[in-house]
Parts: sequence; structure tokens; C-alpha cells
Amino acid sequence: MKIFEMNKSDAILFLCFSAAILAGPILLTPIGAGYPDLLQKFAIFGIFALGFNILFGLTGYLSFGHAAFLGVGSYTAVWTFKLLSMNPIPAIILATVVGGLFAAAIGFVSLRRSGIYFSILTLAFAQMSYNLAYSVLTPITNGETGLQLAQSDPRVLDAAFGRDYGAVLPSPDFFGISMSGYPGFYFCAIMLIICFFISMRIFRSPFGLMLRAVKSNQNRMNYTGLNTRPYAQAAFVISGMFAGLAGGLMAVTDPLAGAERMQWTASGEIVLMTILGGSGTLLGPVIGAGAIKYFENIFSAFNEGILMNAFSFLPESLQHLAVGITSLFVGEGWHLTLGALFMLIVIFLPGGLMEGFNRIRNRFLKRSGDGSGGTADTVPAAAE
Amino acid sequence: MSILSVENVNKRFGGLQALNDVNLEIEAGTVHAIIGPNGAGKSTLLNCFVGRLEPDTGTVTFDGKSLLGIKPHEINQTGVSRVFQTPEIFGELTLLENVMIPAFAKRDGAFTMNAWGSVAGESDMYQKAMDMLDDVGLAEKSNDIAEQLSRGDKRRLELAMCLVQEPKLLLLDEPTAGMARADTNNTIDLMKRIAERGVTMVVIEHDMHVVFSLADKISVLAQGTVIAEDLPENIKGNPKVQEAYLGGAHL
Amino acid sequence: MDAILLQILNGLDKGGAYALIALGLTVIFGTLGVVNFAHGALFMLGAFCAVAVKAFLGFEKVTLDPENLTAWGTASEIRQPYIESWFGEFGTTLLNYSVPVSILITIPVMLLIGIVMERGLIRYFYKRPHAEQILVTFGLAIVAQEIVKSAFGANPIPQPAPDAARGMIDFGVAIGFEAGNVVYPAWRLIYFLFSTAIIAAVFAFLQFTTFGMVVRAGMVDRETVGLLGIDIDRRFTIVFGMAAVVAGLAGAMYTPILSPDYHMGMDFLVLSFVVVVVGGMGSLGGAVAAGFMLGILQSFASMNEVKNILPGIDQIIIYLIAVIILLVRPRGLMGRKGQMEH
Amino acid sequence: MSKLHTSRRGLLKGSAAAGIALATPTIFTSRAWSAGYTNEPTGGTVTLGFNVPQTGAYADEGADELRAYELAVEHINGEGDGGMLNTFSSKALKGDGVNGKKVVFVTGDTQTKSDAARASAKRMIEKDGAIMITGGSSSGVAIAVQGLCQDAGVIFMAGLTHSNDTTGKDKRANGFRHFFNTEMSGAALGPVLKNAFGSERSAYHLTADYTWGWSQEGSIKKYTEELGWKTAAAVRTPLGAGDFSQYITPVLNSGADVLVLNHYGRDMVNSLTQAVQFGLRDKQVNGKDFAIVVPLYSRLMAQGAGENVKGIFGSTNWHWSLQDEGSKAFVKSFGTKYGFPPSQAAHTTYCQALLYADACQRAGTFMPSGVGKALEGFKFDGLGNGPTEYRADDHQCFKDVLVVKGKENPTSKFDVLEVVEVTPRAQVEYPASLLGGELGPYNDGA
Repeated sequence: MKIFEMNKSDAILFLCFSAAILAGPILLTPIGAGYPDLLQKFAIFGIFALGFNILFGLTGYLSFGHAAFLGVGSYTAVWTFKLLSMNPIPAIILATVVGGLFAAAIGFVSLRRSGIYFSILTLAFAQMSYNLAYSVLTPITNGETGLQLAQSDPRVLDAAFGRDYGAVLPSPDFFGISMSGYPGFYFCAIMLIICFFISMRIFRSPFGLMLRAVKSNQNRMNYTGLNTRPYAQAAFVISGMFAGLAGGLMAVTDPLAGAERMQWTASGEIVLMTILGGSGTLLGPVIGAGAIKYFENIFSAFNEGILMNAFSFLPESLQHLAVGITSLFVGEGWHLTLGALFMLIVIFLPGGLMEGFNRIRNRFLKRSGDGSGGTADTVPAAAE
Repeated sequence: MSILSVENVNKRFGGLQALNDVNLEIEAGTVHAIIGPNGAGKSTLLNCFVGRLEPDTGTVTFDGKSLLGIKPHEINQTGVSRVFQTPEIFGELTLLENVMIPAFAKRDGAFTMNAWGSVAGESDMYQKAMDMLDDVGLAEKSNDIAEQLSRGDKRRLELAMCLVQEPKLLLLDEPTAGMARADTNNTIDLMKRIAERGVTMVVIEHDMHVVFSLADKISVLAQGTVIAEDLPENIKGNPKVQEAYLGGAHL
Repeated sequence: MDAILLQILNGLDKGGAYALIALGLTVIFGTLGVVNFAHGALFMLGAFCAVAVKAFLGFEKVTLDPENLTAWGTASEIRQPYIESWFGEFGTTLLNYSVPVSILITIPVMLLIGIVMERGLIRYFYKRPHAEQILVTFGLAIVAQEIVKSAFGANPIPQPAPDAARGMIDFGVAIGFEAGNVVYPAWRLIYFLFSTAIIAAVFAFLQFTTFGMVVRAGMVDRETVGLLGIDIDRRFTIVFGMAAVVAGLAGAMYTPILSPDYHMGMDFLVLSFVVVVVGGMGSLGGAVAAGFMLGILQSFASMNEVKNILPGIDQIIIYLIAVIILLVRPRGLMGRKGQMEH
Repeated sequence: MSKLHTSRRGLLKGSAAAGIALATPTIFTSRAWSAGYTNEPTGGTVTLGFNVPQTGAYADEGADELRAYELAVEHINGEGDGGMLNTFSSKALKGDGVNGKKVVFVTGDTQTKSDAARASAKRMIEKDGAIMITGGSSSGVAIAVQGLCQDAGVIFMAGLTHSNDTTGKDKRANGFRHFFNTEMSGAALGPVLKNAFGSERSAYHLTADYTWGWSQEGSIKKYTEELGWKTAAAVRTPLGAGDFSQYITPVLNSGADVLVLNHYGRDMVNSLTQAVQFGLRDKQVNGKDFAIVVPLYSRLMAQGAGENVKGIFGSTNWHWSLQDEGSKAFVKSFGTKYGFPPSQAAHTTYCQALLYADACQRAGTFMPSGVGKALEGFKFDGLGNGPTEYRADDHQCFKDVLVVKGKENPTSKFDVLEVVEVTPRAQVEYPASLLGGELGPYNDGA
């Protein structure tokens, strides 16, 4: 039966995924993304999206406030660095735990409602967190400037083990390995691989099946003797923990936590990442996260000089025309590309990028199979 | 011995007395049909059994425990399963998954955080679900998406989802509505087989062919009141029943 | 007392804008079942209709004055709006009244934008999951925003009210306050009256016309109305266009209060969603009531007396109220069961 | 249109190296591991990172900064008319690049968000090999990026950032600021306000509820209260409130006769527009004319507020109408290239680029500690603000501060402010210890 074969294919998927992530610095260099900071962001937002997908992809509950958990994770991690130790392990553990607790509280209230009412409740909580963190809670969050490390922080655990950082501002290190640059990426990458494994287990587990049942038909679940609330609540907390971990890792690779991380636009971004990649699929959210971060960091960096260079093979008049048109979409116009991309994806590939990959694969398989294929449905799925 | 007893149940919706002092005893191991004209309160009564509605007054006792004031999933866990008028299934999931979910619910209770196990590794649950699908004739479609089934198949799937839980009491709300005759007969056969296993059933049905092929006992509901309760052979001659239906039914 | 009265006026003003945006949003929810994240962008486009009208009316004839040099050595420019050189006094007046005049342009332009948007994009998303509707309309909002940015820049653009409406009206005298105690800017009073007029017009339209009746029936049960052989789709297209007009008018008339910039739609988007949900999904009355209520509560929460007790309350009041209302009333103030719950 | 009116030819030359860098496998080029300091330039070019807001509320300001940077690069590389290089008191730069290397640049979008700004700066450092990061249009971003540059071991030349913290509480050895701060605004505005409005005044503050706003409010309070003013109330307003009417109406009957708007950007445009709408500019209280003060003015934002700025006092770092040789040279060269005068943001970023290049040239190296030493205590003139000093203690420039007023009869849409007074440097100077913070040691990185 198909259902039993999955173990083998899952193992292959997992190994391929891990290999691709670990080889990221080499694989992504040709497209200009092979530098530590962006690689770290890929991994971190990959974790965030994986967690969000457990809630949204499986149970269908659309949270518009997940950035709050990311932000809380970041603040927790920076405070851990300040008070306990510069080692990232306590920081990410506490970030995960606090992210989960925060999610438990917000989820407990928000999950009393469903549909758009649930979305607005999560949005409201996240916006309250953001607004307060930005202003009134400045003693805890350092407001607009963001929570930073200081040379004079107590770092109780480090002090207990006799670690002294001298006059320089310390930065997080994993038993002597600095957490910036490539080591920081590999630390995040390993976390991502662990999270991917966890996410895969959840997808294949009876618990995961129940979550998909929540999305499909809550009524039937109730009359089948299943209590939907704790399932949704558990999914909410798990995704909050993933978000907390992602926030913690952001602080590990770059020890600063700002309030804007919690703004609704940041929550919206994770929704977009998940849908763009393909919600409810294992791999999609990670791909979606990568795509958006790539646009944000690479497309925004193109200026006219670079474009002139890129089109230098054209005759001069055409070169100017090409640069004129392209420059609308890159550099200061990168948002335009992003907006257009959202529209194109959702119009032509309702299942996200994963659906695109699957179509290409199916087409390829069909072609090589009987040569008669290629009838994959590529027109926009009109609703009527 | 009665497994479900309904005493003095009343339910009003605004100005409408939907249920008027209903009393009912369902004997264990029997098939009990509830018939009556449209709007008689049949579905309302059923809803009172599963926690979807709360009666204004009266008691509903199942297996010695009250069913009032507890949530639908708790009622199900005591052994009551329900088939709906329009099939309630997990449309996006496969047939196999649709049947495995109730199987898990029966084994693991209302909530279990089994996030590390593997559905694929649960071979006895799988076997149970496949057997059940086989029972209702859907085994070869086990990997299809439920939404794509025909209406009759959806109904059979829902029945399988209820039966895999081995309920003590099975409530069926018009199980053959909208089915072709052949399908209806298949369903009657299936229900007969279920009845032979000793499952108590309460059936709401319009199709008298179904009612008379299955029921051990029939209650007739009209305007929220039980106007007759008798063996099938006696019901046909009951003048109250004839009046209630006013020749509107194929008695 | 006068302070409270003033805050109520502030709240009504703000509430008017909230209600107008939320009205269109909730009609689109109710009729089409579409979560329109581009609705804030429609508000912004309306505001830029007013900007464009002013720019168009103020199109200047540029003559170079070689006597006067700019700081970088080129001849300085003498600019005079064509409209003034053509029509003299009347031109000046027209330019002065550019914001109210822009209503005449905003209505057809926004109607067209709405209809094109619905026919070209939204209708393919009627039955698609809400998440996909959000993605596509959000994408559209970003595109609209970027187009406006490339045409008008990112800076806010000043958009003064007509001279006649720039003063203050001593509002309090009429209701027994001392002179000078309750004075309020004329334009803001106009805006409030304008928004109530539009709201009344929308309600009257839906209540008293056959068209409106069909639309209301469609909001309750779209399929049945469709089965009656009524071409509900065409009507919904027009409804979408009308929602766009209402949002656009709200934006155009708001420009003297809030200097428009390309990003203003996003700021109103979240807020208007909160308003719609607090009012109850698909409920017109709810949207209006929630708009005014949140506007007034926001004004009260900003008073020093309140802020001294609860610091930062003005930053979160809207969201706090939303949470409380949704917990007490599961479907908002006037929501119906089943709307947008799954 | 707000597009860059750049000569594309010039740009092509300017950032050719950046284009190549984009295509090279960065694992080999991103860091010169053997070098003595982060991103030590080894070829014939040196890369600077211009990190400005390209999206969001400050996108126009960011675009103006970018124009100024491009102009500065041209001038450093010996193209164009040389601009303020001709008036700059230091003659180290010869128009042949810096330390014999041609200057190229990379750009990025801060989005006026700390995270995005740091990500963008990291890209420039890790991928493009930028040796210096500069730009920005808000203090939160400046402080965040300054911290990053300290950790990475590159120099940060702050753009438009007005909070005391940038060179106060959060100062870093690798960070330098040319722009002034709230302390100087307060010190400069105080006497002017006294002259204009007398010493018997009661001020009502509306303050943006984040660090810069508080810092601004504190400074104005301090200097006005020294002059005998009273503070009637100081109310915090949420960032991006849009409609400020609910904060403005309490002012009407509060008895205060001055309104201080500690807002910047869109908040300032909206709160000022609305305050005027509520008749505050024409109001009479206690027999005195009501006054509105906007402590930090920006010409771009003043344009957004339109006629409402008329007669409103504020301070600014620089204004294009200044008549000294440096300012004239800069306005001429900027105006010739782009067709309109530069903003204060453009001026400060242009100066920063020039000052950095000059310091490298004088130090003979790009090593942060070397460059920093060359900037510390550096005294210069000819950059539009009169004699200026980069103070060694906190890496803050000390120079004259402009007190400006909204012009009553503007001659063009750029001509919205007039200079009321040039407050001499001595009057705005304060001891470095006043604002706290620790510079710490320079970090040269790898």
C-alpha cells in the first residue's frame, strides 16, 4: 500500500533536504545568495515557516500574529545572553519555551473563535505586543533602538565558569565557536534540519492526521469523539515554539532584538511565505521563506549600475531601454516585483511553488512514461 | 433492557414547540425507526441525543448516564455514533484516513498527543479500517480523496466511519435519502448485517421500504409528539398515524 | 465636558473614515465572500485621485527667467497654473476647491478601477480559499502602491481644504457652551457630514431599490438568488465598483486631514479589518456602528486623564476592544452565524 | 517622478566592480582571510556600502541620500565639478580615488527597519566586501547598524540620525556622526524661542512615543525651562498615529501657548497640518500669539506639510540657501546634476562620504582603527557648516546649528524654509560625559 511506502521516500526526502541545506553555501553562490547572513536568514525563516505550516497548513487556522512569538523568542534570547551566558544553547532553549508559553496563552483565548475571527484575534494580540514593546515596555525591550548586549551585563553563568570577555562587547559563541558567519549558519542549519525532521514526524503521525481532520471537518471530528480544541491548541503551541526558536536563532546570529519584528507586516510575511511555497506541504514553506528573503535581500540591492553591466551585451539604445524597464522592478522597486510575484503565483499556481515543481515533475514523468502526457492543467483555476 | 431512554423532553424554538413531552425507550440490540411527516421534530430529537441541541426540559439517559450537559465528543466516547442527513466526512482526506481517524478516536480517546508515532506504522488500525472499508464495499477506493466520491459512496463511507468505532448505539438520519434503488437495497443489507452484530440502531427514515425491512419497532412523531409506538406490523393500521400522514405517504 | 464633546467629535470624524472603508469591505465579504486586502489600497487610490486632480488643475505653464538664476546657475522658472491664465479668477477658485471638485473625478475613476479589478481578477477567486484571496489582493495592493510611489514619490503631499472650509466653527455656542470653548475645524465637520451622507446613501440604495434588494438577498444566500435566474454576478461586479467608490471617496475627502502618501492604505487596512470584524462579518450596520464606536473610544483613550492611569492605552485600545468584543460576542456586534467562520 | 536622474554612463563606471562581485562565488571573495582587517581591499577598487531607505515612509529621503552618495563618489574619483572637494579645508584627496584605489559602491534598502537594515549591511560586508557602511534615515536603524559595524569591524558613517543615543548611550568606536542631535537642537532653539516669544510661556509637548521622541522632548524641556518657560504637559503619541486630532484638541483649552511637536517624518507632517487646521497657529492665548515649534525640521517633510509650515520655528543641520562657499559649491554641483537642490539628508551623507575618504587618504589605510584615529579630533571647514570638529570623545561632529522658520513667501516648492539664526558651535557644545555610553576599542575585524 502507498501509505507504507512513505517511510522509504521520506528517508530519501530527508536526506536530500539535509544535504541541500548543508551544501547551501556552495549551491546558492551562483545566484548570489551564498553569504552567511542570507543563508542564516534562509534557515531561520525556514524554521519559522515550518512551524507556521503546522498550524496553518495542517489545521487551517490562519494566524496573523505569529511574528509576536518570533519577537518574544528574540527578546528572551537576548535577555538570556545578558543575564546568563553567551552560549546559544540556554538562549534557544529559553526562547523556544517562552515562545511556546506565550503562544499557549494567546492560543487559549484566540482558539475560542474560528475563521477570520480567529485571525483578527491573533492580529490584535500581536499588534498590542508590538505597540507596547515599541513604547511603554521600553525598559524591557529598549523600544525602537532594540535590545542590545552591553559590556556590563551580569552573565551569571559565564561568570560562574570564570569566563571573562574583557573590555570588548561579547558576542554569542558555542563553546568558543563564534555564532556569526558560516558557523552561525551551520548552527541554524542543524536546527532547521532537526525542525524539518520534527515537522515530518508530525505530518506522518496520528496527531498530524488529527490536525488535518481539524482543517477538513470539525463537526465530524466532534461527533467522532475527538476534542478539536486541544488539537488546535497543541498545534498553535508547537508553531509558537518553532517561532520562538527562530526568534532565538535570530538573536544568536545577530544579538539584537527589535520591536518591529512583531509588527503585523512581519506576521503577514510568514503567511505569504507559507502560501507562496505551498501550505500544507512539507517542503513548500521552507522554499517560500527562501524565495521572499532572496527577493528582499538580492533584488533590493540591484542599482542601475549593476543593471547597465548586466545588459552590456545589448546595443546602447536597447541597453538603456532594458535598464529603464528592469529598474522599475529592482532596487527601490523590489516591492513591485514581490507584489507581482504574489499575484502570478496565486493565479497560476494555487498550490504555491510546490505545485509548480510537482507539475513539472509530473509532466516529465508522463513524458518519459508513455509520451502522451503534457495535459497538465495550467490554466488559471477559475472558480465557477 | 432499554439502552436509551428519553423522558418528558421538550424543546421550543421561539414560538414553535419542536418537541412536546417526548418519551421514548430504545431496547438494546434492536433497530428502532422514527418516522413522521416533515417538520415533525425527528431531526431535533436526534440532535438532542448527540449534544447538538440541549432540550429545555426532560432527560436523555444512555446506558445509565445522562447525555445532557456534555459535549458531542464526550457523548460519542460513551458509545453513540451518528450518520448525518448530508454526509459529514473529511473531504480532503483519503477514504482510508477517513476511517482511521474514528478508529484512533475509539482507541486513544478524545485527545492524544501522538505526534511521534507514524500512521503508517499502525498496522492493526490500518487493518481494521481496511476491513471496515471492505465491509461497505469501498476497499478498492481506499486511497481516493473522499470529496470525489458519489453521494451514495459518501454515505457508505460515513457509515464505515461510525461502525469502525463499534458503537453501542448508532443513530442514522435518513441513511438512504437520495440513493438509487439498488444502492438502497445494498444499504439495507449492510444495515441488516450490522444489526445482526447486536448494534442498537435508531433510524430516521422516509422510505417506508427501508423502515419495514429493518425496524424492530417504530415510533411515529407528529408536531413534536409521539403519537404512536408499536411493532411495524401494527403501525400501518394505526388510525392516528394514517391521519398524521393524511395519505401523504406510501403506507 | 467640553473636552469630552471635542473628543466625541474627533471620534466621529475618525469613525467616519473607518466606517466608510469598512462598509465597502464588509459588503464585499458579504456578497462575494472575498477577503479584500486591496481595500486599503482603494482608499489610497481615492486619495491620489484628489492629488491627481489638483496636479491636473494646477498644471503650470513654465517660463524661464534668465534674469534670476537658481543656486546651481540655471535660469529660474516662473510657474503659473494654466487654469489661472485661462480662466482668471474662476481658475483660482477651481484650484482652491480642488478637493471637493475631485469627487466628480473620483467617482467614475474608482468605479472603473473597481469593475476592472473585479472582472479581471477577483471573480476568479470567489470560491478559492481565503488565504489565496488574501495573497492575491495583498499582491495587488503592493503593486498599486508601487505604481503610485513611482508617479508621486514617497513623501506626503499637502492637500489643503478650500479656503472657505479652513477656519473653525464655534460649535459649542449653538448648544449652550461659552463662545470659544467648543470650536472645531470646518473641514472636519464637513467630512463627518459627508461620511454620514454616503453611509445613508448606501443604506438607502440597498434598502429601497430592487437592485439593493437582490444584493441583500445575495448576501444572505447567494446560491438561491442565483437559482432564481437573476444574474447575480453582474450585480456583484457593480457592488464591487461601488465599494471601491465609497473607499475612494473616503480617501479623497480625507486628504486635507491626512496628507496622502503611497503607504497610507496599508495603515488603514488592518484597522478597517478590525472594524469589520468587530462589527460582524457581512453586517453593514455593524461596520458603521463599529467604525464610530472605535473612533470615539480611540479618542477617549488618548486623553491625558486616561493615559495617566493606563499608560500606552491609546496604542492598543482598538485591539483590546476587538478582543473583548469577539470574546463576548463571537461574531462581532451584529454578525451572522456561519459567515467567514471557516 | 522621484526616479534617480543619474547619468547612466557614470554609474556604469562607478559600480562595475560591484557587478562583477555579484557573479563571483563569494565564498572565495567575501572575506580576505589573510588580511589584517575585515574586507581589506586588495584590487584596484575600494567598495563602500550605501544603506538607505528605498521603501517605506522615508524612501524619498533615502533617494536623496543616494543621489548625494553618487555625487560624492564621482567627486572622489575625479569626475564632475568636484563639488565641496574644492572648498574642503583638507586637501588630501586629489580626485584620483582613495589611497590610489578607485571608489565603487553597493546599495541596499534599510526599509527603515533595524532588521532589514542590518541584513542589508551584512550583505554588503559579507558578500560585496564593503569596507564602510553609511546612510540611514532614523536613529533606531543607525544604532542597530552601528552596532553591527562594530561587531564586523568596519567603519559606520551615520546618515540622518538625530537621537542623542547614536553618539551617546549607544556610541561605538567604529561609528561616526556628522549630523547634529536633540541636545544641540534644544541648545540652539532655546535662545531663539526666547527672543521670539519671550520667557513667560507655557509649552505643551506632543511627543512621538519612542526613544528619539523622548530624547527630543527632554532636550527642549531642559533648555526652555532654563529660560523660564513652563511645561504644561508632555503627551506621548503612537508612532504613525495618522490623525492626531485626539491629542490636539486637549491643547486648545489647556492654557498652554506653545505647542512643541516632537515628531519627525510623516508624523510631523500630519501633526503640524492638523494643529494648524485646529487653528493653533492663529490662536491667541493669555493675550499672546500661540506658537508652534517643530524642533527637527527637514525640507522634504516641510514640503509635505505645505503652507502649514509658514512661520513655524525649528532647527536643521543644513539648508541649501546657505551662502558660504562650501554650501554654494555643493548646491551647484547637486542642482546641475539632478535639477533641484539637495536636502539636509543629502548634505550630511555627502559630507560623511567625503570625510571618510579624506580620513582614509590621510591615514594611508582603510583599517578602521587607522581611519578612526584620522577622524578623531579632526578639525575641518568648507563643508557648509563652518569650522567643524569630529570630537574624539564621542565621534560626534560639533558645528554651527541652523535655526529655521517656515518661509512666508516661498519662491519655489523647494524654498520653504528660511534661516533665522546660525547658532554658533560654542553654544551647542556639551561635555561628552553628559550623554553617557562607552566608545570601547576599535574593531578591525578579521
